[in-house]
Amino acid sequence: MSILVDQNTRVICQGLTGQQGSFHAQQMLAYGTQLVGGVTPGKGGKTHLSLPIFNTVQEAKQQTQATVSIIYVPAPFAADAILEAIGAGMALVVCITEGIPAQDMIRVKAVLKQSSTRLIGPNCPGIITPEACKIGIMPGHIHLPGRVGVISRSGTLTYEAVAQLTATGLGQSTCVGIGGDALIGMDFIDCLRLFNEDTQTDGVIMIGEIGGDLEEKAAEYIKDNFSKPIVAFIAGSSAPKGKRMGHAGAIISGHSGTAASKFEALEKAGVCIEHNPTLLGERMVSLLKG
Amino acid sequence: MSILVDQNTRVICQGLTGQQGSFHAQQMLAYGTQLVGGVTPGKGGKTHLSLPIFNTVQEAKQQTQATVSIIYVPAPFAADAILEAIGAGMALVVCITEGIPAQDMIRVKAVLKQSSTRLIGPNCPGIITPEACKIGIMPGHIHLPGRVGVISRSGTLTYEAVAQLTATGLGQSTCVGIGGDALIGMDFIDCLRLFNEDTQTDGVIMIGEIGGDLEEKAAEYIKDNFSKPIVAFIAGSSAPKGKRMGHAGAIISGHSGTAASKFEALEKAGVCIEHNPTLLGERMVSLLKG
Amino acid sequence: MNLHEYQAKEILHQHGVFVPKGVLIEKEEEVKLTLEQLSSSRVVVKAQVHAGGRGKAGGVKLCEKAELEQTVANMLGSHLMTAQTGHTGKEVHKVWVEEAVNIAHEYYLSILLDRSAHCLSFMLSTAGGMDIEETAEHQPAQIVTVNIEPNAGLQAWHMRQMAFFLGLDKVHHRAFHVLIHQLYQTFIDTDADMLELNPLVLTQEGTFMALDAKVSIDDNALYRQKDIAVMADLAEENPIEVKAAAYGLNYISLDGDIGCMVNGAGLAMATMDMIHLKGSEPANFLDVGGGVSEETVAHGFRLLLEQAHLKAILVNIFGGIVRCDLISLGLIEALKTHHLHIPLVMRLVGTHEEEGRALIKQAGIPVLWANDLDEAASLAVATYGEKI
Amino acid sequence: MNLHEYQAKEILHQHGVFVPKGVLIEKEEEVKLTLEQLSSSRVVVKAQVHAGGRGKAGGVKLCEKAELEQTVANMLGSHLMTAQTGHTGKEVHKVWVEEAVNIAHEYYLSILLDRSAHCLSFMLSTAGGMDIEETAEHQPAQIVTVNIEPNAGLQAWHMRQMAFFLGLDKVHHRAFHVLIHQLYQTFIDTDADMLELNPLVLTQEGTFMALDAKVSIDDNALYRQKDIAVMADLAEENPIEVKAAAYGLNYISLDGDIGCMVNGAGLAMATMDMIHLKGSEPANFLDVGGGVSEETVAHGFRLLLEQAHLKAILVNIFGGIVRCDLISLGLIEALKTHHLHIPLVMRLVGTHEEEGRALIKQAGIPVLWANDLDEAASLAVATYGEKI
Repeated sequence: MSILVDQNTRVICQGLTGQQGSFHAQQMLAYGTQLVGGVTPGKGGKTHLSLPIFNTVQEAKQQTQATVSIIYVPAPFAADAILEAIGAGMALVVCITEGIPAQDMIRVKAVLKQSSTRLIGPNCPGIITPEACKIGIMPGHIHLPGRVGVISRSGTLTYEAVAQLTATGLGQSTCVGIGGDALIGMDFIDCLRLFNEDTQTDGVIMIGEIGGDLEEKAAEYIKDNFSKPIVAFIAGSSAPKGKRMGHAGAIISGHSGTAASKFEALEKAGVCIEHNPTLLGERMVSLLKG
Repeated sequence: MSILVDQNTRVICQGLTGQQGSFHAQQMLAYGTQLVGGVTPGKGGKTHLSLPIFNTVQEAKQQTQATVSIIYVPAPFAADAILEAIGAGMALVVCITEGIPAQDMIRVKAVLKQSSTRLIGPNCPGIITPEACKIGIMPGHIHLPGRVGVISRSGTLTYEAVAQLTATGLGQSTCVGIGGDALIGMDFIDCLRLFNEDTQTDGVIMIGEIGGDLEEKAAEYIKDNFSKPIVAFIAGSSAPKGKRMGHAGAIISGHSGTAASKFEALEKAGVCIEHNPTLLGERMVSLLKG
Repeated sequence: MNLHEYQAKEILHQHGVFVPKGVLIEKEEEVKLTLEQLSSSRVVVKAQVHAGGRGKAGGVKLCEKAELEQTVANMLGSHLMTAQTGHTGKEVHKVWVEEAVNIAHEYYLSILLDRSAHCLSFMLSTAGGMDIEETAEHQPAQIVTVNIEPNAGLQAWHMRQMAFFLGLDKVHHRAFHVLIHQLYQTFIDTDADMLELNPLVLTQEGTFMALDAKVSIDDNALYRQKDIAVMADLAEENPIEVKAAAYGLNYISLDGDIGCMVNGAGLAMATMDMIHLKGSEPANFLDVGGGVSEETVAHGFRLLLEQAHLKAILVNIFGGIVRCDLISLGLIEALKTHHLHIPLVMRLVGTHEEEGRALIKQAGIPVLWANDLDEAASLAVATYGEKI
Repeated sequence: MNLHEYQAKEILHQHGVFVPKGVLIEKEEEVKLTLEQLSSSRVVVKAQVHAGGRGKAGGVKLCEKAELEQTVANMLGSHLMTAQTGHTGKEVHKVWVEEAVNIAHEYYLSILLDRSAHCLSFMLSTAGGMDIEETAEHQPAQIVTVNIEPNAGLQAWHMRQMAFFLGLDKVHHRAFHVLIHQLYQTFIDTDADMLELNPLVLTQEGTFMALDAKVSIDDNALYRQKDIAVMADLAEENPIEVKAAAYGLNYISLDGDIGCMVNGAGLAMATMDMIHLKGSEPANFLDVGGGVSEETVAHGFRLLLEQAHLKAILVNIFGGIVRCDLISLGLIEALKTHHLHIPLVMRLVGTHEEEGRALIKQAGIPVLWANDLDEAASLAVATYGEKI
């Protein structure tokens, strides 16, 4: 068990023939992911990395029975690519692309809400179930199959947590990078719901950052609904107001979106908060022992 | 019990101060409906028919605790009025107005789907739970509290069925006129779901008409999910193709939307179909006896 | 509201869509001028009537310029008989003459309001020029439908979906995207409820062109489409329906000979159905509506009484907002100027029912009274054709 | 990307929004010409700097025309110190001089991207000219927010909601609706992520006018907002940040004195947080990104080494896509032209970690190695200020 993806998940890649797409597709194939086709408008009928290329997602889905699409399409065209994947009825769409305009994402969210598709990202490292399925750009080798879920708005900081879980031997059930933009698909709550029901997940590491209120909302949800131990870190305690810290979504606006308010909300919800990001693995070990 | 509305339902009226609004509001008040306020932009603070008038639905809702709004606003402004009621979070909106442009209703439906509001109509007579709550333009005196639900796309034809149910003594639990337009809020299925769970409803009379596929979809639903007897009539068996029969939605396009196909689908779903609209009450009597 | 081909093409042209250059001709004398305006050697002459199947019925002719005068002369004033016009056919008052184009490919394209998905929907087919219902029945794989979610509107992927389905060469994708955008915008801007290009062609020169165009506009939106509303061609409509509409009556002519007057569209259809069920056929659909006046009712009765072929009249009123006495007063008013020569069956129940009946009895009108719709229909069919 | 007031007003004006007539002055000599162009007797002189709280800091002056020359002379070249500028303040390079208007009412209006509701959101307040955060804290009832669902866009009822909340007289509703439409369209058309009029005023003559205007544009959308992208005023930005951006580095200056170089925004913030946790403060946020080159890394190191006030440098790399050896090569490259005079702590793990360490050892660079972020931060704080 795991959430969202496992060794049987069939994946297509929108933008497979691009430079980024090619590089990461090779990594995914090397990891054992069932990448079964690509979509590049105008290159339908050709093959790339020995995979069939299709003109449209609908066609790719019909021909390959894939349920997941990963998107490496440049920002100006990425929202359209997501909408196409939703229109084709993909169950899960993972969008790696950074820099999608916010107004494009407003449209995507409006369509997404009326569909049954799930979106991870954009501006995220993707999702991985160790040794089963890697859909994204994370370094596969640092992962270890195990029993802790990871949800994170940040890429490299996730790897930090993953490495700690691997070092302690706990390993990971599934790791989801939900992305650093202001408008994203699945949020903490969506992932927590799935981890709550996943029998292979014993606890969750949650990595938030400044900006928005996803962590505060997650805290509300956790209080009444989540039954497993959580260790949480929020990046940006030392970040100044009104400055965008790398991620489009990482900005404190006025008084809202501070790390302090997020830590506080999570602590009140019974979450084990940790201000030192090097101790996340250890904290999880002691929580699971206790 | 009944569906959607009962003697405790608090109602406001958008367009109360207009001619139509005034006339029907008086009828509703005379019937005993708890009409508690009106909305007419610019007349906030005044009273009309001894009811307080508000500038916005939000204000009216806050001040009166109404959960239902009935709309008698001219067609060019009606879609906006519906959207305002949805925006204010009304639980139920009943729109009487005829002649709303289809593209306006496409917008309304898009917003409606992402809200928790229910819409009845437009271009409908409204909803009534006899001797408890009348929200609409139907003649109240022909109704009798009872145990048969009525769902209809047509106004006067509903009254026909209601009069038969009253004459036979069965009476009505709740009657819903879902409207004659091509794009409407609640459809047959939405109402059937509620009647299925309503302990006061023993059977349902369903009145469809040519155009669209609401009846065919309802048949699909009924087959697997509906457990009470239904008598169904479809108006327009003798209507020619390609002509709009009064209602914006009553048109046979090409081969689809004929009365024959609707009768057939319903019959296959186990519904008691009746080609003579004067026999609906009698058929229900024998079904409920059997 | 239906538009003529030439009107639809004018609107499309305003939105940037390519259409063949053409001229409207209403009189034979205008042909000479036309010849100067069109530069192709061959031209197409197309009857401007509101009826499908025009091509098969001889309403579209390709000819050399030299033959134009004769072709126009033959078509103007002729009666076109198509599956939709009935036996009498439709008289051709206007023809549209346009330059013939060099066709490389023909496609079918339409935009509809999808009632079921609550959105606009494109339908395309590689079988251009064919009846789409036939294609749907016999070659469904040649058709694609693409729904445009209102939340996001038309997107690039929708257009790719269509372009790849049609198998367009990559060099034509950009022009195709532009076309689709223009058609979508035309549909939205005009409050259309149907837009059909059959065929849409790709010319040998590489241009997408609307070779035929059918557009109909949402009647409910005409109040905000004033430029289009004035394009209504009343000469194309049924004259009784035009007259009824002017009185505010919702009237539709049918093939039978029992006239009907009813309140409510559903009840009006049910009344027609009952006449049919009893073995006869209704002459019309007539919904007097809720806000009707005595004068309007009188107009309705006069419309029925003026139709010599009617064999009986059935009035079916379930008075709610409509008062029965008002219907009676309308009838009495109408009979001041018109003679009642056929059986008149009335079913009059609901608000002010007693007053309504009393007024008619007082006036001595020989009405056949019925208690319900079933009885009313039976009576009308039974007395059908009797002179009174 | 932030716009100056005068730029924002120009964009608003293009969208039909009324703004006071004004002139931009960059040199004192230009004042004379200005006097001819403005017809009011009194004018307002406003410093064009990217900093809030300008009014309190003396950056907005109302004066008679006769005093304009002196007022401009005083402001140009002065340093404005607001809560947002820090101690050094911001030098005023440009002033905007505009006609004073007769204010009847002042309001606050802004449009934001609501991350939580996934839509645009209007915020209005009757407390015009006040800081909205203060109003929100002390008089929340004076604020209304209206979300615009993307599915349907701006509707009449949204505008009524706002107009009635502000208590506008009915005669001003139409003008207000027009204004709201224009602002909404401006926001959409320019890919704005914030638009604020504080105050929006109703003049005694009955016109709504944007008296102050702040607009910021979504950086991600600048590729399709070319007209606006060129308005960027680099003189207003932190020069180090401008330089870093030119190298493709994501750099933000902070108040501390431990320089940081990290891969990944989250890890970069976490690194700052750890420095803070250990009792010191970071000098910057620096995310080298995933697609970084050796040359870019070298530029990053040079940027840090050129800042004389730094007391230590912390490099924290979790190599995934970024290879550790590439970071080392960048450092070596930078040290060819720059001298390492402060402690350099490196934590280098992940892809090509061994190669990375070897390269540095080979080059004989006196790096303090750390195994994890905790140790790295401790080391940096411990060696802080040491000369090497």
